[in-house]
Amino acid sequence: MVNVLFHILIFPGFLFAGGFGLVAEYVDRKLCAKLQNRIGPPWYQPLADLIKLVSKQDMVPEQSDATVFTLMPIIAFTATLTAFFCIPLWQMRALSSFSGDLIVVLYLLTIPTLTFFLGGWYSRSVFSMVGAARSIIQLFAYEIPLFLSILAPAMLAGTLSLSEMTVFYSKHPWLTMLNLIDFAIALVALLGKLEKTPFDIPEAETEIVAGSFTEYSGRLLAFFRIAIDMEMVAGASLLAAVFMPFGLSLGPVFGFILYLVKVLFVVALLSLARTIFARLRIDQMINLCWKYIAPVAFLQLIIDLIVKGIVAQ
Amino acid sequence: MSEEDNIKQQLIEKFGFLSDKITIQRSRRIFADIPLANFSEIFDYTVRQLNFSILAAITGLDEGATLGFIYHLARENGIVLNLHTNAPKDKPVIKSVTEYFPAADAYERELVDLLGAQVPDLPKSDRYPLPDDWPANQFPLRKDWNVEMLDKKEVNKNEKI
Amino acid sequence: MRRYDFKVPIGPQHPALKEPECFSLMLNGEKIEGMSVRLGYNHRGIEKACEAQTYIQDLYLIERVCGICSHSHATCFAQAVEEIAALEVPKRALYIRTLVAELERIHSHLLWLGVAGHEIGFDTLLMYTWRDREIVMDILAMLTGNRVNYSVNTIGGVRRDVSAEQIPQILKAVDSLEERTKYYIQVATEETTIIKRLSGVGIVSYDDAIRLGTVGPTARASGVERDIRRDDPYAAYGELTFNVITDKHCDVYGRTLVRVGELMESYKMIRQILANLPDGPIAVKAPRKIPAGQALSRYEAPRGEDVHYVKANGTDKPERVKVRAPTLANVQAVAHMLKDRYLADMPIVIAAIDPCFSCTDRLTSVRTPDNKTGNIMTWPALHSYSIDWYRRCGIDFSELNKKFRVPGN
Amino acid sequence: MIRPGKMIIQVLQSLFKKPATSLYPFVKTEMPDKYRGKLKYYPERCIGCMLCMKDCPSDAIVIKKIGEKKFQAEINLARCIYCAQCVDSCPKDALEATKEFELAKFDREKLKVIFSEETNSGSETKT
Repeated sequence: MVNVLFHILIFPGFLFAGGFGLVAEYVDRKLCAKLQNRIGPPWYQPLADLIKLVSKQDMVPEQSDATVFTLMPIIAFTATLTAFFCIPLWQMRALSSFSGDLIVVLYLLTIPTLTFFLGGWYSRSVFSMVGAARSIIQLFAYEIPLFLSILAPAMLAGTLSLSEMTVFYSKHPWLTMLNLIDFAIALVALLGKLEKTPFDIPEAETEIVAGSFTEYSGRLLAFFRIAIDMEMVAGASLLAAVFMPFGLSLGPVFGFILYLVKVLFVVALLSLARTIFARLRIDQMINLCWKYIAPVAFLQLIIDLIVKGIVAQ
Repeated sequence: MSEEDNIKQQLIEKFGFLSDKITIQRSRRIFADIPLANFSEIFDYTVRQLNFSILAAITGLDEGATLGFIYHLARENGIVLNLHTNAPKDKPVIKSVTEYFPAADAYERELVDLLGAQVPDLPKSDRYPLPDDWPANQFPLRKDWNVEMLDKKEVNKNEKI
Repeated sequence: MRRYDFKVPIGPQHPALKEPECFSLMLNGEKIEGMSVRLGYNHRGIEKACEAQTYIQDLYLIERVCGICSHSHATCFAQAVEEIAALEVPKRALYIRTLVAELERIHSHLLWLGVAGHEIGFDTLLMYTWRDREIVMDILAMLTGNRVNYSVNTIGGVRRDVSAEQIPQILKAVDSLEERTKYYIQVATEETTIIKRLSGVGIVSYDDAIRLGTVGPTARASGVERDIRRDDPYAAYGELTFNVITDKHCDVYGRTLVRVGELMESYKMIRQILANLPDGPIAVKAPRKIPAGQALSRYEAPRGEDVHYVKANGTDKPERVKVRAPTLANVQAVAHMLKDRYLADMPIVIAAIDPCFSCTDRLTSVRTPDNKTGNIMTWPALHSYSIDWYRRCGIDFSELNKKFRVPGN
Repeated sequence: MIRPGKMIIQVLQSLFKKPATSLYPFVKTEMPDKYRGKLKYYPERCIGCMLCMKDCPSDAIVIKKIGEKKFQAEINLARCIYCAQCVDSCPKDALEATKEFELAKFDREKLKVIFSEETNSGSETKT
């Protein structure tokens, strides 16, 4: 019982995931500022923002569906937290590992987007509704490439369990080199999932104010914010587990540091992408995903199939 | 003969009654005073025949008994013809020039809102530039208007501060 | 009007707009089916206020019509008054006016480039251009004292001279700005995501540009070769050689190219001005009472043609001052540009005319010389008013008030 | 060549550059020499011609006669638009624009500054 509480509240639960989420947000913001030749925020800024939001009044719009409106941030938060239990962080095995947990992680990471949609839609504000519609359209665009890019390495490893995948790639480290294209695709899809420039279309500030989050304030917004931060870390951890499965037997201290470095490396790549591109339009984003990225992901799948055949012999 | 003189000559040839109404203030600036009755034909002639293809602005003036309107027409090469006309204050009706310049819409709405001119053939639309709850028959650019008229009648009516 | 699903109010408060105006978009999904524009939120009564003040006072009021093109409006007004008073402005003054005008154009266009970057979600471009804009802002501050409201004009000349030591500093700044501008031209013409967002958006054909009466870079990007600096030369422009930049793209991309092209021309012009800066006085004494007369003054502001009409009646106060700012001519083309486009194009299309709504609406500040009827409330009055308002709503704060005294200041 | 990520080189170079922004309230910036900030008044030079009052676009300055050839100036910093026209209008250089610009106060009344001879030349008393 104590063990379960420890896992939920401290590691890899609320405290670790939330804290690391804030650290990742700080790294993202500070790096972005540095890349843009600014000073950037001090280290406590994400935490200060969160405390400010928590201390503010919750406002529920009169016309909104109050139940859905208040429930959605909590669901988003819970879903991302749950995903942490299934991703191997610094060991070979995740906390809860079973055959097919890869699919579970991918679906758990889809839930926040659905909550953005529902929360925005039931806010009943024009900006929220446009933002909600955009986030669901965007979901259809990036989800297929993301699934394909994660499934190809899984197929090569011949398993749908993340933990077994890392075991496989630890044995065949050279095979990870094969998945570099998939890593790039997964990064692009992750940008779409986290709604960051160039794919921050659902919350494009200059067009629709804040998209789904326009009507959110106070604690509810704080839940969404921390959920997005945690989603960033969870997504980066997933990428680290699938595409960088090395150094997993270094022991708790070095292994943990290596894990942090891997995740922050992915976060740094995301913030670099944020600074060098302009925001695309939603039609351009769909074109990009379906015309270029999805076919390349299929190509990688075929390559992996062929390689698997060779390895099996 | 300079181009400005040429334009003056052409205008006088076509409309004889303008002979002493046109002055050339400096190079590229011609001022003409035209009667309201002949406004349409003179305007049509200057735009269509004399190639004054740019409407720079329309200025409204309060001239005491009359309201004055100056149409600042410009040619591509920088010559500006200022057509001044006026209408009596009790019936300040002018013709819209949006037929020639669709952009004149905003300038004419300014005349309507700020000076109380009447432009019957202006298409219906939101008012510009005054707020929607601006009291009727208050024309801020008229000389007899001042802020007190607005304060006493409209703004302070609901509650005392 | 066609069928629409949403009506999205863009403004009076919206992140895409830096000033309050209202654009109502009728949306069918993401597509814009129709739109209506409501202007006038910034009406401050400047034209009326000008009639109650002397010419010298008006100069500073007119300067505050707009923050970014403050020099444009002040120069345009001063030119009109000087024409009525038949003042011979010294040549050096005209050159300094032109110098500040071109520096202002550089700062305005760099500002625009940054805003355009921000509107398409490219914040790095915003940060970089605004960083480089500081170079020209520093030069303006050095020349005139302040960064935005330069107040360099006076009736009959200018107030601040350019010293010999300042000239090499300006040239150095222009060199570094030119290098940066070349880089931005490269970025704008070679970065895929920028081109994707800008080209084919907000199209106004050559004929439409003329019909809708667009001015400035908006018109020039549609191939309309109009530039007051060349067509109706004022200040020292008659003695400078420069090209009028036009473009055939007719879209936002073309407007970007025109503006960066104009930046390069401005650098050229500043070098010419500084090389040929005449000696002599910088102002002539202007009479307080301006003789009766009227004048129309035109000026190519960074955003397009600025028109001022001044009528004098022989006193020290003008009879009528009329200001036609460039945005008023351009804003009516926005509805045309947005027809059948997407919601996502709205910010950049509105930004592409470089709107300055404080210029466009000029008139409802309640200002009286003795400040008797002004609606300014002091802090205690506002405080007691708010308590009163809540009490009428049935909420009494007096108990709380005893606990938390509002500080005296 | 048209390609995505055109700015990447300069963006990465920025990592090793000094930031262009500054921590303003902690790091002060120097104003240029010609800056038009808060006004300064020299009562001993004033001849009471009131030209500054006449030309002020916002009625921010009031010159009062307080004795034989003695004047005091009341400057309302809230009304002042810092155009420094009064400095130009003054025939005796009794007014000067300083570089001081951080003038915000919580109380409107504190923005009224009175300069007079009793309080030393050019200094101020706050009402």
